[in-house]
Amino acid sequence: MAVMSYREALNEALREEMERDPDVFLMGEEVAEYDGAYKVSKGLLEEFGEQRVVDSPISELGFTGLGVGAAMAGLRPVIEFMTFNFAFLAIDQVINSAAKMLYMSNGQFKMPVVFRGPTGAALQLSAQHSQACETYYVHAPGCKVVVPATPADAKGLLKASIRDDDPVAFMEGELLYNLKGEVPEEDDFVIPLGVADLKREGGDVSIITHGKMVHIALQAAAKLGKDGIEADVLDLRTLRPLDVDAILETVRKTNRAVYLEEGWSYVGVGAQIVSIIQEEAFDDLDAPVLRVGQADIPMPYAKNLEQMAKPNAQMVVDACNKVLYR
Amino acid sequence: MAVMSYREALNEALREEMERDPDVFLMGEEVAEYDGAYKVSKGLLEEFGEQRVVDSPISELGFTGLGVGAAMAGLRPVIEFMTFNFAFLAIDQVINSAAKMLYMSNGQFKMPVVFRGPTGAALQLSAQHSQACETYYVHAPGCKVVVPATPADAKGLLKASIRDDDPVAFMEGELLYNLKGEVPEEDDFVIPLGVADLKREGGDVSIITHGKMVHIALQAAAKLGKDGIEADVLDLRTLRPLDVDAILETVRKTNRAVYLEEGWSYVGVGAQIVSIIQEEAFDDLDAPVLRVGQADIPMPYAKNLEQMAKPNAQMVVDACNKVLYR
Amino acid sequence: MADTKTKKGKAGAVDSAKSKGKDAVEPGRAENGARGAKDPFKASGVPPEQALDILQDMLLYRRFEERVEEAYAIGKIGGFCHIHIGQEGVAAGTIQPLVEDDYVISAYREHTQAIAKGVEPNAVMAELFGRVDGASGGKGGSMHIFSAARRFMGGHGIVGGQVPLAAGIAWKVKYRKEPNVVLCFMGDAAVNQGGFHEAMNMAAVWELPAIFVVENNKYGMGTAFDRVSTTDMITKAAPYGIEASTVNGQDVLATYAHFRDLAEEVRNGGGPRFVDVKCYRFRGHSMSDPVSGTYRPTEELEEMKEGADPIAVLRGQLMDAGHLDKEALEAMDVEARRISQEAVDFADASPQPGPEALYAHVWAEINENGRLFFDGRGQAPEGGG
Amino acid sequence: MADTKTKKGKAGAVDSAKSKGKDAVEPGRAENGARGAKDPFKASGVPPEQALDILQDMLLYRRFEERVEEAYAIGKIGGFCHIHIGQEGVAAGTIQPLVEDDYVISAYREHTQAIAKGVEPNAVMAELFGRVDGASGGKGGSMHIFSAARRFMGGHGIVGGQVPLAAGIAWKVKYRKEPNVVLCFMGDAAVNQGGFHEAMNMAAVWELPAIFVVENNKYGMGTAFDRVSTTDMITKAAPYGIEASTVNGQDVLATYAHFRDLAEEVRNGGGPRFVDVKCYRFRGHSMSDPVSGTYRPTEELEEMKEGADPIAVLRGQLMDAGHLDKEALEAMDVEARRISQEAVDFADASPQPGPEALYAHVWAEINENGRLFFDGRGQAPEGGG
Ligand SMILES: Cc1ncc(C[n+]2csc(CCOP(=O)(O)OP(=O)(O)O)c2C)c(N)n1
Ligand SMILES: Cc1ncc(C[n+]2csc(CCOP(=O)(O)OP(=O)(O)O)c2C)c(N)n1
Ligand SMILES: [Mg+2]
Ligand SMILES: [Mg+2]
Repeated sequence: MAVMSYREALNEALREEMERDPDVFLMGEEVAEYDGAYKVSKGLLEEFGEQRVVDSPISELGFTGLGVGAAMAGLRPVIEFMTFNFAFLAIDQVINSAAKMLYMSNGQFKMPVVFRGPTGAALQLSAQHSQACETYYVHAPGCKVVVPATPADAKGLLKASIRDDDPVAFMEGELLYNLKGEVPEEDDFVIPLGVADLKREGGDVSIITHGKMVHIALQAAAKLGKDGIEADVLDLRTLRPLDVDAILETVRKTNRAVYLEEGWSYVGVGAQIVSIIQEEAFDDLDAPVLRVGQADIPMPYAKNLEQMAKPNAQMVVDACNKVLYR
Repeated sequence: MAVMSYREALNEALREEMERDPDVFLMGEEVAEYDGAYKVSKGLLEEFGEQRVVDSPISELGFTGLGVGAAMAGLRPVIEFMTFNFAFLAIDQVINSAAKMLYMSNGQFKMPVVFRGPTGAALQLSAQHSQACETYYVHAPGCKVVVPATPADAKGLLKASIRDDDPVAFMEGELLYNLKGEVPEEDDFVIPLGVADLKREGGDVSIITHGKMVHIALQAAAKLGKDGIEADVLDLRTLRPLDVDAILETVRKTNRAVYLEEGWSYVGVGAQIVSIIQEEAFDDLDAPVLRVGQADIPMPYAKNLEQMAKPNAQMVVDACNKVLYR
Repeated sequence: MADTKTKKGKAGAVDSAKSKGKDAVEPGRAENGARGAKDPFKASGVPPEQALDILQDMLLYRRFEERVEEAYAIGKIGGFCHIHIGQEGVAAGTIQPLVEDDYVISAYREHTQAIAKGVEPNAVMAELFGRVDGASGGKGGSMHIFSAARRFMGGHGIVGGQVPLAAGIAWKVKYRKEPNVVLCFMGDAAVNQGGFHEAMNMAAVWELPAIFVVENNKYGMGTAFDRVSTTDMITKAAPYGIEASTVNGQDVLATYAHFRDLAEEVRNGGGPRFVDVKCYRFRGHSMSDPVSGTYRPTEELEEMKEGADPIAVLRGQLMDAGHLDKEALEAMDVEARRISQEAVDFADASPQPGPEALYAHVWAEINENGRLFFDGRGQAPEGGG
Repeated sequence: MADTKTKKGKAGAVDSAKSKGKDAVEPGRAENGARGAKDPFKASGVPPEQALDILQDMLLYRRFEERVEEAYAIGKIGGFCHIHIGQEGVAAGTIQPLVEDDYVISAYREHTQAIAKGVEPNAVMAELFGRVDGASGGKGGSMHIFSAARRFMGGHGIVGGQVPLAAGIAWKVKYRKEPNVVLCFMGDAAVNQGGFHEAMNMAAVWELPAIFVVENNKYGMGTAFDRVSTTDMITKAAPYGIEASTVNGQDVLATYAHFRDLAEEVRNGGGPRFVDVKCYRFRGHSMSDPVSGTYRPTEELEEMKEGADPIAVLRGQLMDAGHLDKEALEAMDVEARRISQEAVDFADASPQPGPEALYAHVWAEINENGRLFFDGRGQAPEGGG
């Protein structure tokens, strides 16, 4: 095991896949000369040259569409959004072109393109720069969604996403880039899409979550542990495909669940997980499944307000206590 | 009561509000000289002139932003999307500008703008023209969502939406425009946002739905009725604000519910309604809440495939039978 | 115009429009068409034998679309359906100069373009009928005709949406150092889409081998171009320094010559091109749109049909020069009708897609793990979920 | 250039760039600046007394931003923070010619523009500190400064996003037949956004009273404009026939004169304008960005700071002509520092927003019926749900 940051893990994944397959190229704002706004692509320009590591104009709709066209024609583009907040400008090409192309063409045009970048809030970036965007990408069939929480997952899942023949929205966390963790040193470390990861084994209650919230969930579990409550923490890792078996397994064990998500709960990913649980494990539930997410407001700038708006470990603890009727 | 079509009802609402308030104007593709792609704005150019009924270029992002700017400055724009399928190009201005403006500015800039047009599938329009788009607009706080199913609701709710000081996504149904129904002839017929409507009173099972699916739900209820099962059909009418009381009331009465929606169920509106029900009426539920929606695929063109992909009354009947354990 | 040259002095090419409202090229005016030229075949460099082939093709496009209209009228075709009648010169004149491995991508008015690129009329008609033997297996319909084999890249329904895709396809051509060009069609209304501008800029910056072709039929649905633009079409390329030119699309020989030259330049690394092809549609925007009398005067339509029918123009050129007589023309038309009828028969005989098609090709990869389909109908093929 | 005129012969205005890579206007070159002019006050029509006021304002902008940097360094300000140092001439030269009821809208590098439009420095600083007395109550932060009272319409964070909004504000001015203009700032990178083009087209078609101002500091983050455009800035207006011009933003008198004339023209129904204001930022893109040495050479920066500091240019002009001496300058600087310090003190003293602010102003209308908030926290004010 090597210890490296989430950023380095992504960088390694890109480098390895670009070495393996000459059809893989990276395009986005500041990815080349600047090494990426968050330095994820550090050194890649030097290694692979400017045909494969490409600085784009600030034209999200345009370069997303370019990626889709290049994928139609047989390349494997990795399109970086500086953040997914800016990808609202490009979402037409993701939903209407990328996600529908294979179907409309009756299987003639595969769409092996990865759209990647950070989603969700960092620190005090205010309303237009702090939105968790998962809902917008999971809803439509045709697009896979990957949300890694750790360096190992970042590396293994990015490699899998680049190799996948479907479009993948690969959603990172701005606040995760510096996070360090162990990453297997295997020659070709790939984590298949669709496998959730039980990040902590408890048994009294299930905290199900994804992305950077995994770390909040672990904090909450630790808090609960001090109180004698042992929580399962299930990290979904990919939102499409979704590891429904793992969800049902933990719920059938604990009979109580809380979904933690970074963004808004209203028509959020959590709502879908709740629906699946109550539909497929109705009789196993001893309490309603609760959800914890961002306050249902645009993200405020002021430090104190931002803290109030974001979900935190205590809120998860409270929700767990509630489903435990404590 | 006057009998008129959904199209005429919308037209009347626009006309009355434009007469009432000189700040209201209508802008969109083909709304003026062409009377609207679906003739909703018929005659308005003649009556109100070209400053108030405005043909735009095919620039969805641009004219949506123009509407937002005009609303900031004090006008009350009604922006027509020829269909919401094309509004993916404009969604950045809806989510990042319109929905967040009041909050970012600490209440300084109200956003009395209505974005309206048809959502969902018509007949054989294929993948890029047949998407139900509700999820994309309800998720983010700051934007209200209205989904009228009948001529009366169309009129009363559009008038309320135009008068509302928040941005409203007003989502119509292409297949509803010709639907006739009774509309009260009151001088100023306004239906407040946030009030669901029990379109049929049953008592054995609750079919909850919105938009054009109301009519499928009524068909299903009629079928069930022949079988001795009496269904409540609750039409939400607005998805934000949401009439939670009405949802809980019908569920507490029947103890069984099915959500019917036109679009994809995965992270759809129904998932949210299910979550609310199981959270707030857990002990009242005798069965899991089931959802019926479009097949989880892009909409195919072929007539027979399209029929298979769309939700229908029989599917609702089957789901009701299932929650009734029949 | 700063970095924008117009093609001058080449056969068939004409001066760009100079200022608003004064188009130098009015489709159908004899003085601009090759018909007016002493010898249009010499002027265009298209020998009469080839011109006869082009006429045969255009006749097919016309007859094919007429059959489409008929089939639509009796409900065999559904949805939105946009007919190309009147604009056959554009399909023939721009696509036929290409080589087989060149790419074409278009919007939703693309039936005849697909045929021009080599897609079987049978497969196009079957697609419109929503049948398994359709180019897109019946799943795409009129607006989404695809053929990977013919490098016909669709058939796209969001106005302007195909333009960035074209840049991406051209990116691949350049990336792999292939000797091909990408022809991207769009309507005149598409230039008001931001995505068009973003794609043009990228094509210029990266010198992509793409030809952006505006099929300028003067109207976007019911909106005359002049009502949504204060300048001529040709100015739209100015911010990108992309060489822009104008050609009369109703004059197929001029159009052919122009695109033959352009394709050659682009293929040889000349970078992208922008072409304003003046043309005119003889039908309504789609099947539900009035042909004329509302947003465009009936006289305008009649004048164009009279003087600027691309088939009539070429037919006249061939007859004037003694390369075609009435009998030969009749034989060609019989052939066009035969192929069109065959396409209808083929489409009619082709079965509807079976239920197994419903969930096929949503995903290229059904991952071993996890669930991909969530409609609870239990029919979908699944991974380990 | 077809429909694009450039302003010639007017005080301070200069020829547009003629072709790629050869900018006629290089900020800081003496021959283009009014400093080189015999009498810059006469040439610009700005009397020395007014020039002194402008200098005072620019000094304030400079000192204010320096205090912002300090506060950021010690964590009093968070998030993304984009400093305007080096570009003060643009804020002063473009906004001060406006009248009170004119509108200004901008992107995220807008602190000094807000001040120029009349927003209290105290309110701007308090906003950056995230305090209740901030222009946006602490909810917006550096990128979202708003003032309805001053008609400063933000403060927007999506590159190019404010441009269509400007068209909408201008729409309202025209709709209500008001005698006002809308000044819309954007960076040089924003012209590659499709929304810019869509808005420019609409402004042209509807002759909206908007001035689109590119603060052309040559870089969008780390990307030099030349790397993402093959043409000069001024060509970007060509497709819309919008009158375009270029001015040296480091020369505030020239800029002032230029915008005074433009605002007058637009106010009198002249339709929209597009202005390429050449300028240069003396800091990194944002607080986390290196100032130089990576994407731009340190010599370039030093040369600009040396020869094209807008404050130094005006100071020199005033001193050369004997309207300013060292002592008076010192007094002005003391004043600028005083106001800036006061702003910091004010911001420091202002309380953080209370918890009641959290759910305020999400909705303008809390409808009587139904639920609007869904976070299950139970703190939100509710309707009848
Ligand atoms: C983004 C988007 N907006 C609106 C539409 C509806 N629409 C389809 S075709 C069309 C007109 C396009 O005109 P033009 O580009 O000139 O092409 P033509 O139909 O003349 O070939 C419109 C408005 C759409 N399909 N996509
Ligand atoms: C749509 C969008 N894409 C990317 C970003 C990230 N970003 C913020 S500022 C910026 C550079 C903009 O440069 P320019 O327009 O020249 O303005 P300047 O910063 O030089 O004032 C980028 C890429 C963003 N905010 N919005
Ligand atoms: Mg057209
Ligand atoms: Mg810049």
